[in-house]
Amino acid sequence: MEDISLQSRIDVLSEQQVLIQDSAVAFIAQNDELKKTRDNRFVQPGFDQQTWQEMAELGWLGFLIPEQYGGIGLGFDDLHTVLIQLGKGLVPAPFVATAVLAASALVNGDNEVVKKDRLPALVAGEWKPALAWQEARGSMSVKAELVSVVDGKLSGKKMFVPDAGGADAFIVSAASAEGTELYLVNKDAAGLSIDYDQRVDGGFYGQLSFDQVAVGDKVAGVALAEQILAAALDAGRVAASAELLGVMTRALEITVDYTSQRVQFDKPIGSFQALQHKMVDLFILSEISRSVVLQTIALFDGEASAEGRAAAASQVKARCSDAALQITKSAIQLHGGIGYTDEANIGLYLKKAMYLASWLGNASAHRARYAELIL
Amino acid sequence: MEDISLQSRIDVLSEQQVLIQDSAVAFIAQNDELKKTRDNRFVQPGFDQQTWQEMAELGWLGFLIPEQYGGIGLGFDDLHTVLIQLGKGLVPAPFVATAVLAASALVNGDNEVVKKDRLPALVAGEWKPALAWQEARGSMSVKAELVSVVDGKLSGKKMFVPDAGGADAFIVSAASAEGTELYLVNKDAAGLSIDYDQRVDGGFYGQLSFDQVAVGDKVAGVALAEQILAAALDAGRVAASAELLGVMTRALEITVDYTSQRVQFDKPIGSFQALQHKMVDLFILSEISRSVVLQTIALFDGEASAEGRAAAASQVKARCSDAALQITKSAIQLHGGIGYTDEANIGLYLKKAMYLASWLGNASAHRARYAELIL
Amino acid sequence: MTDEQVVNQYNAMDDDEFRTMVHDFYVENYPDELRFSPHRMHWDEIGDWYLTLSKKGWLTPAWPAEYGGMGLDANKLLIFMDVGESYGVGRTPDMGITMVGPLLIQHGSQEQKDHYLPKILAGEYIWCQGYSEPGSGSDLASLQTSAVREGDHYIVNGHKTWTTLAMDANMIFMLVRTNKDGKKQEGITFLLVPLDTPGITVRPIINLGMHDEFAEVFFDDVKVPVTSVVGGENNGWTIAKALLGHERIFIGSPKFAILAMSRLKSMAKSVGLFDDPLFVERYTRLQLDIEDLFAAYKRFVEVLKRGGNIGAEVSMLKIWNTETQQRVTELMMEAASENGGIQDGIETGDGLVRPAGEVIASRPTTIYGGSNEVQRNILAKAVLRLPS
Amino acid sequence: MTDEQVVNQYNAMDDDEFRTMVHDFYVENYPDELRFSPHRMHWDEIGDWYLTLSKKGWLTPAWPAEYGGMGLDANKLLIFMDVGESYGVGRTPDMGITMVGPLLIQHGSQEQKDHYLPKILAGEYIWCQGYSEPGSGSDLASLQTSAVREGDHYIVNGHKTWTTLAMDANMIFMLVRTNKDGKKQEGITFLLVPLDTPGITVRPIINLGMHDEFAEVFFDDVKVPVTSVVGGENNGWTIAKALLGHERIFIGSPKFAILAMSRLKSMAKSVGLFDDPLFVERYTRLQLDIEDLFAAYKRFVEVLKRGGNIGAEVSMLKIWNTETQQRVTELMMEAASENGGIQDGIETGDGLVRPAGEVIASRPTTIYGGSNEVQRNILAKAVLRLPS
Repeated sequence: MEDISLQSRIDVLSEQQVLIQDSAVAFIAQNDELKKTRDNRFVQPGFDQQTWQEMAELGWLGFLIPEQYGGIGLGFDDLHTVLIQLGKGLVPAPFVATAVLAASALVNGDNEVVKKDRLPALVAGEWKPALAWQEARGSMSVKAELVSVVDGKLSGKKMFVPDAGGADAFIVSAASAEGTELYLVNKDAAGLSIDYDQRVDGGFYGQLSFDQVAVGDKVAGVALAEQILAAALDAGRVAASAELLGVMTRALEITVDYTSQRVQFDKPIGSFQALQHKMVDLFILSEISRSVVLQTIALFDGEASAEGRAAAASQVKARCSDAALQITKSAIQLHGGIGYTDEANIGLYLKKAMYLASWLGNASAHRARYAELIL
Repeated sequence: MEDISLQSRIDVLSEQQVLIQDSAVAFIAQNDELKKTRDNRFVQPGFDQQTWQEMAELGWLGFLIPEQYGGIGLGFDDLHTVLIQLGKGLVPAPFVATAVLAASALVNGDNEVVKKDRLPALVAGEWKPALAWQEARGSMSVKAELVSVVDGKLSGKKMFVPDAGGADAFIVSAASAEGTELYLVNKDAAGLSIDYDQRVDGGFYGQLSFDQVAVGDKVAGVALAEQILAAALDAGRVAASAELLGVMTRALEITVDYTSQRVQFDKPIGSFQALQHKMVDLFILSEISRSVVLQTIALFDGEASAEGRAAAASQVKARCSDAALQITKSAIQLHGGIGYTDEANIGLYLKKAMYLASWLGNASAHRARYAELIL
Repeated sequence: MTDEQVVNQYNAMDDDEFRTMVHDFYVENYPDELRFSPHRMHWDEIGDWYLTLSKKGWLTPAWPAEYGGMGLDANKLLIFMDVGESYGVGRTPDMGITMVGPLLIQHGSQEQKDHYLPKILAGEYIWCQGYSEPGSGSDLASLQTSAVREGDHYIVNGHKTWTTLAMDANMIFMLVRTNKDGKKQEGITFLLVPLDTPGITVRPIINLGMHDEFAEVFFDDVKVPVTSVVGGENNGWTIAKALLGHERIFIGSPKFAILAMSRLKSMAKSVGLFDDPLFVERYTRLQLDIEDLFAAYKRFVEVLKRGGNIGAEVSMLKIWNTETQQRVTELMMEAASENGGIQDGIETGDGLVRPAGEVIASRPTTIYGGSNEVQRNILAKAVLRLPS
Repeated sequence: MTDEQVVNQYNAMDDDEFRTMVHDFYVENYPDELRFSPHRMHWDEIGDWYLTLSKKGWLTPAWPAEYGGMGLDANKLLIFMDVGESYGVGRTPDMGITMVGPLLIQHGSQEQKDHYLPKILAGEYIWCQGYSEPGSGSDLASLQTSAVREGDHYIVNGHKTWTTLAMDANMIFMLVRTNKDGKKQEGITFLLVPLDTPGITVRPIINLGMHDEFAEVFFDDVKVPVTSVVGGENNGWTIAKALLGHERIFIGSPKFAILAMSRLKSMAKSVGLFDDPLFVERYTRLQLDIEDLFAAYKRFVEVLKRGGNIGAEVSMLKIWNTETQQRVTELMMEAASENGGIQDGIETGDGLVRPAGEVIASRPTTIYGGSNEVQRNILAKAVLRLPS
């Protein structure tokens, strides 16, 4: 499939970025017919353990983890090239959930013992934590309210924990008498039960119910917990945006390709001006999105304030969520009837976009948050 | 210019409607090159006295006035065919302001002496009243607050009185100790001064300042004044919508005509699919608008409640304001450079749409009002 | 009573009385669990209801009474449909009712009428439509499935697709190519074929909503008697276009948009969205898009009530209707936050609302029945008369 | 100091220091009453400022120092432009500066450089552009104005239009047809012509904003020496396309949208619109459209900073920029209620805002410089490589 993005025309990648991108391109080529994506749909845990191991071997799980904890300590600058490819390849793996969200929360915590003990296992792909923070649909609050911790016992519910079925442990935010704290809880802890919501892309969200569950290690106390959560979530939003960029880019490539081949009225339908202009508008959306992703990762790799990061994360998540939905929906339309079949791959891109766009705050929510932060 | 509306394809007009429409078509044919429209632009009073007399002779000024007061007492059913043509022809005349808004307020008043005395003069084109009700930009309130009447003297300001320069008298809403009342005030009354805002279409709004102005006849007391105003304004909104329908319909006709003739890249530009689809979307907007206008005039000629009328008036004004702006703006774009010259007539349609769309509540305001009434 | 008397009875009824009668029948007889089905139902789900309607004589409201229909006038027909939609009555495998029947009544031979119409009314023949092919979607006239005459039979070979509910049907009405020379529209023939004829294979297609609503139908040397032709050899395109007339007003009805809006309203009420001014604004905008469409729809219906014909201009309803429906589902998804990405729905006082499912289910409405792009081409040419 | 030293000085300056220097100069020298002019100003309004810049040596920030320019690098050039836009500095009749100068530096003969460049720098030659014709807008290459060789001269006949500020110019650079055979792009020549040459008539065109910003220019047997050709006979199309490169990034700068947004913000503050959640939502959406455009713009600017070339893909900036600007003005109009229909403006703490005027003034941005429809054709072909 031809790369129609402007990357090769106007961007300059570092040698290291090229190397990482090449390995990511080779990696998703294994899933070229999206066989892995299809095989893991609607089947717990919704992703591919073998793929996870391969990603660990490529070192990707340690991108955001400092070397002292077994990671490679690179920035979004390098990571985003992988995320884009994961989006393009619809790779079924809880990469953002584990290697970004959970990793970020752990790295920024102040429990050195936990970090020394657990992070190397995460990097090696042997241990998958997931962040359990959300307490209501549509909420972006990092203040724990509905899950409380009293005498070392957790009670309450967490929602929308992605790929919980494959997680080994959860990092749970809980309200103590002093405020929000973060604890590790093993998946098999007594009193913890999990219900699953099937996602449209074939994966699962977990709903965690805590009934007097004994907490494990403390990841962060009240002094840090909320700011750690906020930073992790914003990093996750940027990562999800980069993945969405990959989703929309490939969806557009597939569509340009298809309309260039598909003949109706004795001409390839991609030669009809109305369809061309439509695809141009989608292309512009994708490149606007790419520009914001590039700007945002630079900001996240730099010294911006927490508030600056929050605004930037909302900016990029709003744009990429909107653009990915618009592009994948239009891609179905441009495919015609075949686009509405499960056999055609293009529908899988729509569904991945629907999941990622609505996770961690959708476009409307992030525009509202941006307005609150900036206006 | 070919009629591309669906009227001849799917609607059935009564014999009377056909007669009235034919006379309106003949009437605006006199203004075919829009010479009258151009001659009256930016020159007080912004319209054409001779045209007004001709309209009076055709009986149009008495459409909404019962026979006992010299009118012909027909309904919107007949009137709207005239309004559409006035919009198509960009006829410079305060038809809606005088023959709908002011006429409606007077007819519904309870001062028989005023009605017997003044309405025949209005019908004859000899006397032009205008309704002075609005006290703030964007307001749709019929409760007078900023203009008060104390001991028979008016004080305060009214805004956005259309074509005030050509009016002979004003029907002014004023707050007495008991509530809102309606009074006649002659234009030359001592203490009344008028400032003018030039409208984009070349007409004028008046801003009326009352400094201890002695009131003339009372048109309605507190028992009736607000409901009379509300009814008059809603009738005015429907009438303005029908005029907007004429504006958008002709703008689209001109554009279809132009793009069918204009050759670029060796083909008429109207043959390019992207432009065709654009014009189809504009056409749909115009026919959706026409459908709502037809539905609304039937409702206004019937027995609907005041609240039902208000909702219907907001529905039609919201649609026609939006559609007229969208169509006339796109018409400029479809004309290319020539569309941005004052010489081309298409720009006059945009400007008329801008005036009518923003008068008596624009689309946003009416959607909000509709929501309040219906949800 | 004679058939005509029954007809007179329905059409003579007061509108409200008629509405109540229909509604009461639905309440008594339509299974609760099938109300507002999110997918097109199969025979094993909706077949009983088909037979219930058949028994009641309400299967074919638009057919003339002389052929066993209810013979409703346009006004009563609208009420009949409206009540069904409001109550959430599911669509039956109705191609025999809405398409084959009216077609045969107009173009069929006496033998064809005598044979097929009673079997449709009895629920004995269930039909599917064999028009589209993998290479012929928007450009339907380019279809390639061939029928070669051999004595009293045609030998049919080819591949149809997007055949709705073919797995539930036992009959197919189809377009085949009987002449490869000349204008492509002029070599097409309309055939009626039993699906159990040797050489026919049906393969279900799973759609984006993960339902097997469509199928492919393969024809491998299928022997079809020449008596199966409707309207004469090589006249199939004319016949198919005549059928379009029946479909047009159906496809222009705002019901899809209205249905989606009622789901959105249920969700909004239960989740408390009407307290959010931004939601209210978007909701109102869509509500007005639908109200205004309804005004346009009624204008077209007036034509039918007068006994007039509706032409290409009705495409405007399809475009507005389907695109509004999609916008409604998109607002539903956006307002549902994370639930916009999951299969399951939000429980409301008025049943489950599935935002993601609605977004997906609304996709094909802008594609089928002539994609909205093709509809715009038609309007540009036939109504605006723009140059080509 | 030598020219190069001055250049080194500017480019070596700290960004903030440079920004302050430029800003201070504007504050001291740019007339207050000309800030944020709603229309393109004529020479009698903005001419003095042109000469002030000329005297300061700041007229031609992008020209190399060896030709008398400021020789700013891409980064400093952006700051220079940004400061001007933020302060509301009006555009001068700058066609000589932005188009003719760079063109001559690249393609002109030594004699042409020696003759024209100093006169541009001195404000002696003011230029206008003679490209479009009544029959050649989007399809520029179809131009018909002819230049027929007679000895050492061409005899030029024809009719140019959309010639911005021709009434203020004394020179025109233009495209003429010198060969009617073969591909239409291949018979075009680029000429430099004094407007006082006998046979030239300028007729102002009143635009929708009621300003005489454009003009038509008529050529009636106008005698032009062959030395006026730039780049050789029949090479005009190549030359014009090279110029496009200079124009492209200019037209892609988000300045129009940013300027419109700042007017909207002033109005919103003064009228209290930020208390309305619906307004805030629309405002935020537009603000993000602009922020995101700015991110894209900077990505393109990086290319220039690296010394790279920008190709057809830059059309995306023009499309997004101009259509966003129009949406901003439309929100301005809608939020202004009745003021959306009057000429005059709303007084804000930050000057008059004219919603209706802004709506009208933003119309041509999607038309000129290649309409947005043409830009989309270009992107479809050159970037997406869709079939034709």
